[in-house]
Amino acid sequence: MDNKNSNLQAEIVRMSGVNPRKCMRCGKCSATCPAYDEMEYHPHQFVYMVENGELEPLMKSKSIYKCLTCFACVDRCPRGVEPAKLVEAVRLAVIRQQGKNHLKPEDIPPIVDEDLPQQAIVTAFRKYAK
Amino acid sequence: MQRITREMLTSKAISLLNDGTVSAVLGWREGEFSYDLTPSLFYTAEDIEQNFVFNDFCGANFSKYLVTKTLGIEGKILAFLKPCDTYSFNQLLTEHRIDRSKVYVVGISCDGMADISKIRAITGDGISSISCEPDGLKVQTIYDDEPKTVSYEDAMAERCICCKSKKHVCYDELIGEEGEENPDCNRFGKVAELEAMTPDERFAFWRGELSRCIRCNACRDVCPACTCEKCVFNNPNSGAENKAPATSFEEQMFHIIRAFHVAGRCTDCGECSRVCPQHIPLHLLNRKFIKDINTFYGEYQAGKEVGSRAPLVDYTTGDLEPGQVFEREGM
Amino acid sequence: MQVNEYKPLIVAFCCNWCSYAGADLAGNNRLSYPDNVKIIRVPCSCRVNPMFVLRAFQRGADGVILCGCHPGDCHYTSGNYYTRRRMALLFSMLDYLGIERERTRVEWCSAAEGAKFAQTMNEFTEAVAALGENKRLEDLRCKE
Amino acid sequence: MRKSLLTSVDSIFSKISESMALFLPVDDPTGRANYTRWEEGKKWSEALNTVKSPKDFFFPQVEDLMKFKVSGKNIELKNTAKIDEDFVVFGVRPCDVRSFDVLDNVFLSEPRDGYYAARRKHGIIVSVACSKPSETCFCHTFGIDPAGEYGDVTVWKGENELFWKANTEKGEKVMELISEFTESCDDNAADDIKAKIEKIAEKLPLRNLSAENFGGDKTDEYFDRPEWKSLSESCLGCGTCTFVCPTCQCYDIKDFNTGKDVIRFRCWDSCMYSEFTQMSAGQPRLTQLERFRQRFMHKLVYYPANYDGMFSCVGCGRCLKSCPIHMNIVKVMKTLGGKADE
Amino acid sequence: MQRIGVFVCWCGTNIAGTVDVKRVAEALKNEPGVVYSDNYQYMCSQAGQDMIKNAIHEYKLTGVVVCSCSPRMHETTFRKTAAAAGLNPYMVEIANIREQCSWVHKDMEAGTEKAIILGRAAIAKLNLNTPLTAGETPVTKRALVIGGGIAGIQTALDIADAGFKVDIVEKKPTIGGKMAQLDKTFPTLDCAACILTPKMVDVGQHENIRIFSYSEVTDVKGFVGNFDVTIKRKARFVKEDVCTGCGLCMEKCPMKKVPNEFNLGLDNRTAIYIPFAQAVPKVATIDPNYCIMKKTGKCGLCSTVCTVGAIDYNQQDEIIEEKYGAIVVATGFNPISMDKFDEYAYSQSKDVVTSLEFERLMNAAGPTQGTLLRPSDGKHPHTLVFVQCVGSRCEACAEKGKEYCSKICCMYTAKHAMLVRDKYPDTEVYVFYIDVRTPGKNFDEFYRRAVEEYGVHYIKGMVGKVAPEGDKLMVQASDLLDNKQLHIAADMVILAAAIEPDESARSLATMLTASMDTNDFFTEAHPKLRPVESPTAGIYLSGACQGPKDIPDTVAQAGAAASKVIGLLVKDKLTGNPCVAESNELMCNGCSACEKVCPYGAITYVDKEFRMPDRTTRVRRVAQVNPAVCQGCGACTVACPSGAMDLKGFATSQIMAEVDAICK
Repeated sequence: MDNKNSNLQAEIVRMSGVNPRKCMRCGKCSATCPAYDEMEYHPHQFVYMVENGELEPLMKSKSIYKCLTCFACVDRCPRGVEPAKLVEAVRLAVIRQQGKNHLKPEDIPPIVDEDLPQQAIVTAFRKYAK
Repeated sequence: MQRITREMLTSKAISLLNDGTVSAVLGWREGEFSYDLTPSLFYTAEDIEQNFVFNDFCGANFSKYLVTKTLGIEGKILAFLKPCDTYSFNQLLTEHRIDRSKVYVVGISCDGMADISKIRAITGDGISSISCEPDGLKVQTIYDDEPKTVSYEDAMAERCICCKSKKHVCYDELIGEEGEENPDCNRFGKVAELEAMTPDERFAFWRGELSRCIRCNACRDVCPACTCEKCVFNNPNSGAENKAPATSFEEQMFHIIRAFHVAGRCTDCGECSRVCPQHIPLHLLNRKFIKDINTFYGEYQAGKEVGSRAPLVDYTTGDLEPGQVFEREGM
Repeated sequence: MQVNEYKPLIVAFCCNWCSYAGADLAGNNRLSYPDNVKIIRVPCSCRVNPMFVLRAFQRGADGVILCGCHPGDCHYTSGNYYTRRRMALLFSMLDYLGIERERTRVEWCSAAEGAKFAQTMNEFTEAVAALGENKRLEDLRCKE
Repeated sequence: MRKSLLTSVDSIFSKISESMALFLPVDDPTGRANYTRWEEGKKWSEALNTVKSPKDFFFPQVEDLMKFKVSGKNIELKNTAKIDEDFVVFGVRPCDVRSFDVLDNVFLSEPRDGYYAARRKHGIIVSVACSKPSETCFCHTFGIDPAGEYGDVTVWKGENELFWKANTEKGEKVMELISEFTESCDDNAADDIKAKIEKIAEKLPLRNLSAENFGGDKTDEYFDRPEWKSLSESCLGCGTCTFVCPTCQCYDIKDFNTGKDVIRFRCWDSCMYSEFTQMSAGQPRLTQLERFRQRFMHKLVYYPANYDGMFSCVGCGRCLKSCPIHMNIVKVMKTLGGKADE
Repeated sequence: MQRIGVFVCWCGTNIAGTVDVKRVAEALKNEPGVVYSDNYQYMCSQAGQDMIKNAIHEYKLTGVVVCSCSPRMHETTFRKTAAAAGLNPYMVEIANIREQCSWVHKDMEAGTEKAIILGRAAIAKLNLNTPLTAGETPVTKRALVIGGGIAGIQTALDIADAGFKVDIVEKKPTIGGKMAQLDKTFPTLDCAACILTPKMVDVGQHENIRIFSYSEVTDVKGFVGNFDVTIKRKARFVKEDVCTGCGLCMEKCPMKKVPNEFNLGLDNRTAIYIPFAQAVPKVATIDPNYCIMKKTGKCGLCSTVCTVGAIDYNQQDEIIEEKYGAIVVATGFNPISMDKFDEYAYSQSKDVVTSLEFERLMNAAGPTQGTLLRPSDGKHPHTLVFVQCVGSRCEACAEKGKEYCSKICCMYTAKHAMLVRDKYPDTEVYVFYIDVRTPGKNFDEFYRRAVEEYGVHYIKGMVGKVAPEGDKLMVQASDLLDNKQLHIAADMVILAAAIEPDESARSLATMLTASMDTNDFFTEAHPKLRPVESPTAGIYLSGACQGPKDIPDTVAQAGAAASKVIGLLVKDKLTGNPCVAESNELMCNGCSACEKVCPYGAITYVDKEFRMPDRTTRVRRVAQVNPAVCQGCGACTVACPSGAMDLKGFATSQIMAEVDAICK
């Protein structure tokens, strides 16, 4: 694993507060995931890939945006690994890589369309703010 | 000034004596000057009416007296306990040193006690009388014609300034308002200050303090945690006996071992520092242990609950290692 | 060999079941450590009273080390857990009084860790030697 | 009588220290005064009294008597006490000077205590009159004058001057030593100061405390008095009063084995301790009441019986200030003595 | 003053190579108390030992210091030597000048100096030694087994066969435990009842065994060899010695709607009942919570039909007190509650069952007489899904499951799957697993047979959700190897529930002062070397109360525990370790600090009257050490602030004397 990758991996682990090494590969996260069929990589694979530093394919994959953050996997995981938090951290890592660290107030109006739920806006703030 | 008045206590004491609830009252007896009260047992209403005093100099912790005074007496003793005293009382119950059924505890609220040496530092020597007035202590000296006023704030004992709790953890009856615990009392401020010094500075500080020790044992004999039937320092067979501070080592030894023996049991009542004729800040040793226990093993207040397991007779498998003590302080 | 080389006196309290046996193993394997390390056998590290530690310093020791079974391996199941708390607090107090923290140590050493025992003693002796003579917890009556 | 400027006091101290050790009360950082060896920079304390009394100079809290070494069947003895140099104790109050008389009676009568005697021989006492007595003072009760002449040299402290008077040959020697800083003055020069002191002393709250109801013949009268119970009941049994007391003279002799040899030393002991004079059969005074009574009976009855009616209290008031529970000789005297006439 | 003899060993060149032994012997001659000092090539040899013996006689020695190898090596040897010469064996001290001196130092000068100091320390200690005698306590030759499952049964039988009396206390009306509820046993598939019930009969008929069924231990006092145990025999309202177990009362009992706990509530029983046909003792018990007579006072049918007059509605709980020399804990396990596993729909659907319930459903003596029928509609199920590790290895959810592996589930699930496929070849059986763990004789072969011969579908992955839909259970699961999500319409789902210690274990441990781990399993005295003993002397562990176990392991441990008990009971007296703590009652404050740190419960408190120094008498609470229980760790000596606790053989004064001698 190269240095940059291992830094990124550490960063994701730190952001998520998740220790992927606790995973015992039972697959209950995937078994319980409602968005499973939409995904190329599945929750148990997210954990595995982060643990092994296979971050690039994961970050490029659309799978991470299929996660609904319903936290079913977090609730069911017998080891307390919390895959959904890991997914969120990977998404954040992508955003940061794109340099979109901060959301300026003037950026908001165009992205807020009428149908967008309040919650999504708040989530966006959470994602973009450091 | 205390919101509790003498009359509140005497009327309570007399009624409990008269109805037979208690057979003696542990209170404060009048002295020569206003500040030199002596803890004393009162057996009759007349004695209470004539000699019972309550004012801002009632700092003595009564709990230790109950260890011995409950033994030779029929019936109960009425003890007026300030919030800090109730912690010591509970701790002694935990250690089976007092028979609870022999004590009738009247909790009294406390507004902080005065320290005569702080007053003396302001007014000078020759204090012939002090009266507790609403706007402060009126101190009359033989050198001045008019009394000097010392504010309660200026007169307050150090231990009361950073009072850990105004809440009674034990009582049969309460006089005055029940207070709260005060987690923001900053009682570890001075300890932290010492910790921040270099070892050389700390050594110099403690050498200066401990070298004044005259080994009068007042700190030990007043301490409610020191109720040993036979103290190791008095026991020629203990290997630790020492009667006098023959060398600087023995000064250190006495105070380290004493602090260690009360570690986890000391309620931080501050009596040791109050009675030290040389004003050595002995409570800073006890507080160091309390602070360490809180940081290493989780918050623990001795005496808060009867029967609680003191940290030194307890453990968890994940306790920190002695070597990590200094790592975690980042030193 | 230097003639006037300063040799600190180290007192090591070793529990009978692990560390004392570990020291024996160091001997079996001829793993050397300084001869100024003197071992006192105790049944368990929890037998070591803080008074013993202070006594050693009073009598002229320059460093005191306690060795016991690894946490969880105590022959008496829980003895070393108490040792751990007692000594953590005692050492912190000594440090608070300005006494060099390097003079005291607790080390867990199993009966199989002869090499660790020797290494620990070497390191500890070195650390204490660097500090020089114990001046802050000495009793002048006990010195020549 | 000679006088010196108050401002030259440090030069005087410096001068004395050139030829002998000089001790005087110095404040510690907490504002408490204790006797300290003078050196450049040490300031003479304004305090009325030191926490520990100056009896330490003649009867130290800890004193090595000798060393011995046992090898095989041989015992080798070494005398460790080395008391052969003069020293000056400056700033001793009249009450404390009187305390040396109390101690002298005990240590200098046969069998004479050589260690004490040697220290007394070499010690030069410079007393200083009490310009600011405290409410706890009651030296008058024992016939002591806070402005009187005590010790080898007496000093009266004025606004800007010190007045010196040598009382003994030893005192003359000291005065000679510092003559360059003093000048001769009228023998009445300090009278103003004395008068001022007397005026204050008259206002002292304990001025009228009398010891006349006590004395060597009163054992039967006081020994079984019921008041001892209430007086002693809150006594903690600590030794504070005895250790700050200038006249308490009890001690214990102990051995300390250093591993190389054995040091035989004596140290202060206190009759308030439950282990005091412990013998194989136990201790003679079993309860705190008995121990408490012993201390005060000794001061007010037994000692006078042994030494021509002299009390072994000098009214310095230290115990009044330092007792953790504020029980003291004044309360004892008032409680017992007041009723003696009834 | 002691008269000490010092013996410096050369150990050939082992010591003499780096230590000038003659100089050591010479130097130690002048130490206090030493009257004789010599050296010899091999102190442990016969000649060396004779030298010691002769010196003891000739110089009237009161103590011996041997400067030699580690005390771990020859302390016992030299103690025996001293004892042979009439000296108390504990008047021997060893200075370790080989392992801790000559072997680790190269310089002769330094080695010799150190050897002298170590010798000096041993002499200093010995000067304060006192002769120690190990205390002796008699042994009550009767054992108590708590729990009447296979562990308790086997332990009791083994002890009883050795000729000792044994009592079994079982809280249920019959012994048999969990094994009695099982159908077949892995990996041989022999029927559980066929191998268990003969043992139960043996127990019932054994002349050395008494069974206290429907009973509980309520108090334990005493210590190894001398336990005083209080047992509560709950009222069963049937005279145990009269009832013949004919079962007529059960036929006539009008209250027939009591959930049958033996069948885990899958069917009903009567209010008066015998749990199962082979129960031992085969005696009826009235369930007072359901008995109409007990509740309303009107019925009494059973009493009327009972031909021997065994019914006694007024029976009271009986408290009996008995003495035992040893106690074996065999309290076993229970499956954990499935209430918190909502995702598996256990509480929503009757067709989601635990493995133990499944055992009953497959058992010929069970509610369905061995025909596999769905509990909901009694129909034959076609698709069965087994879920493994339900609540096991569950670190994140302490309130739901257990952190540990329950050990037995992999094997019984394979058994279940195999039996279903064997009996009903038309079924599809899926097993979802995380890992299949089969360490054990013939275990992996057994599991492979389930896959290979019986065609059980083993799928690596977990079930995420079970949702009842119509009469089907929709199982959503992941197949990790194929990387796909599966949706199976199952007829039954069987959950391999984690197992936990019986709920009675914690209070029992407190009574026994036996330690437990955080999961409430009893802790063994040493995890490797003393696996069937509790740290508390005289308490032994058998079966799953110590950790998850299958039947072979349980029986093996039961036998091991029995042999330990027998080893104890054959002794007439127990000789203790004389190096035990001792409380100086005059100095004890009664504060309980020592009691709290004692890992063996060796310290108790008594109120005792004392004559105080002031000649008054006072009742004081003081600590007392039971020398038969104390193991001599010394934790109490430091916990005690007044120094009232001391340790014989390692007294405070002795250790300080060593410190002094070393630092001289």
